[in-house]
Amino acid sequence: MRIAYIAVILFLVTLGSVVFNFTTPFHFDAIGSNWELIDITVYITFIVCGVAFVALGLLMAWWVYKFQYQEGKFAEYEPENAKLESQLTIITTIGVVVMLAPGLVAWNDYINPPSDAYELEVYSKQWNWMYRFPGADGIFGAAHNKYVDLDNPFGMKPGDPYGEDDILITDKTVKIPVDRPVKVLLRSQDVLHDFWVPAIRAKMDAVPGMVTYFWFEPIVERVYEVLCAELCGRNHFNMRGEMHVVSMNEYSTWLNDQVTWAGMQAGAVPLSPEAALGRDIANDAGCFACHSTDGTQRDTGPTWLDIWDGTVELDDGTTRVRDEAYIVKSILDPHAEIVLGYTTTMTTSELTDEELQSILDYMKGLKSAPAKQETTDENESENAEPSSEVDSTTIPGEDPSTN
Amino acid sequence: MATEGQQHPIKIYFLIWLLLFVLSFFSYLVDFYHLEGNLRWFLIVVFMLLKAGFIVAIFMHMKWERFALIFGILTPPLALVVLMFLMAIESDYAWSTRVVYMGEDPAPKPESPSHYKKSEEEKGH
Amino acid sequence: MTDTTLSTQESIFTSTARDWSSDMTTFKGVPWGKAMMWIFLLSDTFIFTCFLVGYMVMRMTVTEAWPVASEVFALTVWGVSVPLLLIAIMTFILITSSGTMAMAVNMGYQRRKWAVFWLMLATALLGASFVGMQCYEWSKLIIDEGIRPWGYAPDHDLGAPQFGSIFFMVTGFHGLHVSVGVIYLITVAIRVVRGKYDHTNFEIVEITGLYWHFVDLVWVFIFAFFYLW
Amino acid sequence: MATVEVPYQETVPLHHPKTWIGKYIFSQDHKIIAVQYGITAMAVGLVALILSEFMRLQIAFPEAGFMAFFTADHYYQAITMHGMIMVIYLLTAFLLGAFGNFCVPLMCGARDMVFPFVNMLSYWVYLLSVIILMISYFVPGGPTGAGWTLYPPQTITQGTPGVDWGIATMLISLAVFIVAFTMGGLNYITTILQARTRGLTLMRMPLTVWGIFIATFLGLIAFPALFVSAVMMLLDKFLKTSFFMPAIVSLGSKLEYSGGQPLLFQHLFWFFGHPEVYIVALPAFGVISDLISVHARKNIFGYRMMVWAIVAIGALSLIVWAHHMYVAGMHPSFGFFFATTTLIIAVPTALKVYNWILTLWRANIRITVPMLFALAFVLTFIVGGITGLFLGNVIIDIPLSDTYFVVAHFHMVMGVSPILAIFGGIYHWYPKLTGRMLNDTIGRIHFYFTFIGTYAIYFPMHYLGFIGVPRRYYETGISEFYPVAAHNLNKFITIAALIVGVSQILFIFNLVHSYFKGKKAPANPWGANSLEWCTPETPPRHGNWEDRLPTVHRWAYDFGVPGEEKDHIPQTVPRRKAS
Repeated sequence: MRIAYIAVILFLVTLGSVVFNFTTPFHFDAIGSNWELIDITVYITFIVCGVAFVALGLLMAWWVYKFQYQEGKFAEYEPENAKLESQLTIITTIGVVVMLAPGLVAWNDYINPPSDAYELEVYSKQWNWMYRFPGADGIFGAAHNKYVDLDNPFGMKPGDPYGEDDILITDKTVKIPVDRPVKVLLRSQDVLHDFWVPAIRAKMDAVPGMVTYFWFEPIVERVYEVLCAELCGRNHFNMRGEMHVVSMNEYSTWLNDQVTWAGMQAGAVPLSPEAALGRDIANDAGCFACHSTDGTQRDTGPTWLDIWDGTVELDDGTTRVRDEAYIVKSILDPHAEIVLGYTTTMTTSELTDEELQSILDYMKGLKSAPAKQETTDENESENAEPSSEVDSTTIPGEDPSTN
Repeated sequence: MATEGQQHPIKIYFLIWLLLFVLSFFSYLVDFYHLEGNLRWFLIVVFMLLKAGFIVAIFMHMKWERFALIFGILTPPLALVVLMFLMAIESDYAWSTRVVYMGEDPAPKPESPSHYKKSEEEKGH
Repeated sequence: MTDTTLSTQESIFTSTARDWSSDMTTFKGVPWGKAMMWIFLLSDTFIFTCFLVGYMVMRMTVTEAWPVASEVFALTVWGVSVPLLLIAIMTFILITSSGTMAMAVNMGYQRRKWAVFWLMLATALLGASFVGMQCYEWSKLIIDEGIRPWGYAPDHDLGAPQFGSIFFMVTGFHGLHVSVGVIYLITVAIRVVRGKYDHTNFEIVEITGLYWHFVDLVWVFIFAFFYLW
Repeated sequence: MATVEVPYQETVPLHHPKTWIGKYIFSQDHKIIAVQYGITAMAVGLVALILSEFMRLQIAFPEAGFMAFFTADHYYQAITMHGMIMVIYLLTAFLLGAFGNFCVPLMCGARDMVFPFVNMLSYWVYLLSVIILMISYFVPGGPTGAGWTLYPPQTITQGTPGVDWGIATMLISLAVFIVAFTMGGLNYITTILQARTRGLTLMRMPLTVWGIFIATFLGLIAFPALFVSAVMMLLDKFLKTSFFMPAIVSLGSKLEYSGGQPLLFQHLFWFFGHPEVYIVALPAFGVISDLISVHARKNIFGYRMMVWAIVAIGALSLIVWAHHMYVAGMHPSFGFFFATTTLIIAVPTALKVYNWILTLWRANIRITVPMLFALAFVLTFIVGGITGLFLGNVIIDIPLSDTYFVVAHFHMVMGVSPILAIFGGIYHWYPKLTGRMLNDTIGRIHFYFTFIGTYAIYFPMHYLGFIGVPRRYYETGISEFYPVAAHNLNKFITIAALIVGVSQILFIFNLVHSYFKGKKAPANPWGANSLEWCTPETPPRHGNWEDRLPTVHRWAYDFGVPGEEKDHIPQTVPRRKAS
């Protein structure tokens, strides 16, 4: 009898898959939130499915080996076997119920945030994250994309009393307290995004034109990387953020330093006409999708703050003085010289000389410390007036006196 | 292939023809008399379904087809009923998030068409 | 060989089970073209229903006001604004054309070719006049009312921009069906009198009729949802 | 009123074409149209294969000099085109266009499709849609890079490659494809329902025809949703309507949209998209059922159960669509409904797998090349189906969606499995189609490279999803979720993908070489029962049968019937009189 190589291969593939499963280092990393129920459901599914996989794979290999062709032999003639088929149906149904039941229980938890959860809004745009806390009153002011402009990055509805004390964070980093359930509300300025921290397990898309949500309770103090999990354009892979799960004290201190919407409005200083024009042109050209102007480090492109000074290290190892010639060249031919640590997805800009000059005027004005008066609205903490609202900010929805 | 065709007394076509006119006229009257609310929607849907039913059953001869065909044609659209039902639920949900979080007006007043305004102005003169 | 005696005593369940479990044909006595047209119409039903579901979602999600249909579609006759007059006329025309089509089918099975020809031609003419009136309605909406596919002309804002979008899209798609139907009707009518179908039982007239009645059927829904709702 | 039914095709003469062009180019013969569909689909599939190799190289060697030309735009355009080509223009077109055209009339004992002219038109319109799709690469801005799901608003806003023209060619090509599919699909369905031969009841049809039947039916009622969403998106793009577009600030500029609902597109897309999965899977199920039964020399186990499973899967597939949207932000309660319907669909699917394996029990298995592909299909389908149970269960989908787990899952269940079925089908029917056998040795080498290679690509890839490597990342960098070990695994996967890609040359060589130099094939080389092996000539000529259409007396799976001389009894052999 010829050896049926395929039987051996099927056997080895089945066995190899099991071995790989147990030896691979690639499994869920340590959970950082309350969603053990997800891990448990995955575990149950692994067991049910794993048993089925091994049983079916080995059975197939064995039977292919055992019932090989022999001239003149007839196969067993058995068109159907109602009893066996109904037994298999029942067994499969039981397996499905075992997997589905915990899943549905967990889903019921997932869509019903606990009543003591505080709210955090994640506002996403191409290609970075911004955050908003409801402030002292614990209620978000209404916000809509139609109100968004350079001085109102969150699109806060003008005149909404609930919005004045909302805390706006334009930095990519957010801090949240450990062991407190948080209901994350998601809004998007442009396209679909998805706020995702692998160790938290939970995620949800941000959809423009509506508000979506999910909730979790972080249980480990640690810095997490935030990813965008829904394709959102050519810089999707660079859309990262940071989520720091910290102690309650650290969180309160940090939050007190953040600017409120009222503070942001008060702190906005008008630019010179040339610089303002340059800012509008740069905005229309989409520059701010990748470059910050307040010193925030983004993976998509270098910040424009203090770009007019000093030197820069390029990815070919050389060092370059950042003079006007360098910046003009970088705008007109972005692929020529690339700053170390970045991949360029920048498209070649078609700007007139006047437009280019306006942008350069604007960039020249972006200086950090001495030129504080000229920094834009996107600069948060320095311009924040330490109003009483900010001082009284604690965990939203919680009485400050209990803290 | 053996085909007997669909031969039926002409009388029934005239009857249905007439009925369609009458039902269309009724649904027009619903609008003409400005019936509002549930009664309006109920009447519109009833007249619509009656008309659709007559067209399919008599004009398209489905009444006289064998049930094998009727069954084959009328069951798949049930999937559309599921789609429609779920989309209605979800649209309401999306609308509510717009009202709650985005500060949209839950009950905006529709504006009158411009020509309507013009004719009113003319009356005023 | 299967004997397809059709017994009248059979319940519809028995007969259906027999039909589906028989050999050669499942739809007994149904010509290929008719079966194909029915299945095509089923597919087309899904297209139109998806459009209508889109309309429902738009209407339920937008927060801007939805214009009042009976005012937008009113026709001013001798200085009096009559709501939905044009639409009423269009509806009556389409129903009339359905009636003439049904007659044509009947004449077809009686093999009266010239009667079929004239009735189908009448149907096609009624269909063409329907399309003509729809063009008039569109031009009125675009020129007089300032409604655009993307919203409204300046100073004509009536609320939700989707009103015009979905209206033009769905009625346009329906109008396309009517136009195709008119061409189809005329082609078949000419081929009938030329004797192309003499060897058949004139099922082609019924098949054409199925398509035409379906177009009428869609209009019933459009009439209810777009103009009355 | 007793009438004796006669197959209609027997009563009308068939017009044979006189010219070479009429016979082979603008042919109305279903077998030629099948070949045309097959060659076009394979050609466009090669484009998709090359794109996938570029993507794999980029993922594994992002720093390498030879990948420097491959920008993020190229990457996103490649994922979009690869996905769309594979799902629509290769798998759907091949399984329904090629196998559907070839198998349906032959297995139903018909002379041809009911409307051969419409059938021919279907192919040429399909070719047009492929050409429009390929034009994407030559328009300014290149093809769209929105991902094959084409989710708005991203699809038609700046910030996505190919937003100017690529998206238009893509959507128009899809609409044209749907027209082509409708013309073909109406033909398949009408042929199966109304043009079967004497004695061929639905419950005697081979499972291949059942799979094609239900899949085509699903296509006819699912593609309309895609058509509608494509039309609406084209209007959004070019007429600035706001169906899917709410108020948006795109890269700093306010767009003139307001009030649209992006989720509507997702629902319409998946209302098409989930049945589409079964449009691809059901014909593959059917082909595999036939291959296993024929080459195991044993009747398919539980034929009736198999048929009802296909019907049940088809019906259920219309109400499970939103399991692709668990994290899309839809109405939260939908999770309960769709998770339940999705896991219910697992029951008939699992039964099919059991029945394939139970068919092997006490069989008389010939390890031929088609059988190798069939066995491999069952294993890859088990893996793909089981991972589907993970993703279908709403809460498990939350951490796993948009990761490499999803990529691995759908490639296993919808990429590898149907393609193995296609290969198996080609090795099985090639002798009937051309009259020559494919080379057995090359076939076996091709099989082992393809099966083991693809398994090595996609099985480990699931585990990248567990650690959180997101899909559709042009470059990951060294990150918390992306350790060095994962990077090495990616390199391994890429090398496996390259080997699999290159080994397909063997297959193409085999097809071409055997057409001219292959061994002459007997009329029924595998000893199969279904009607296509009973044609009077091999390859069957135009019209397939002699003056009289064949008469069917039994199902297609009479293998190893006790007390018979041969181990298979073709469907045309009369039953013995009951004693």
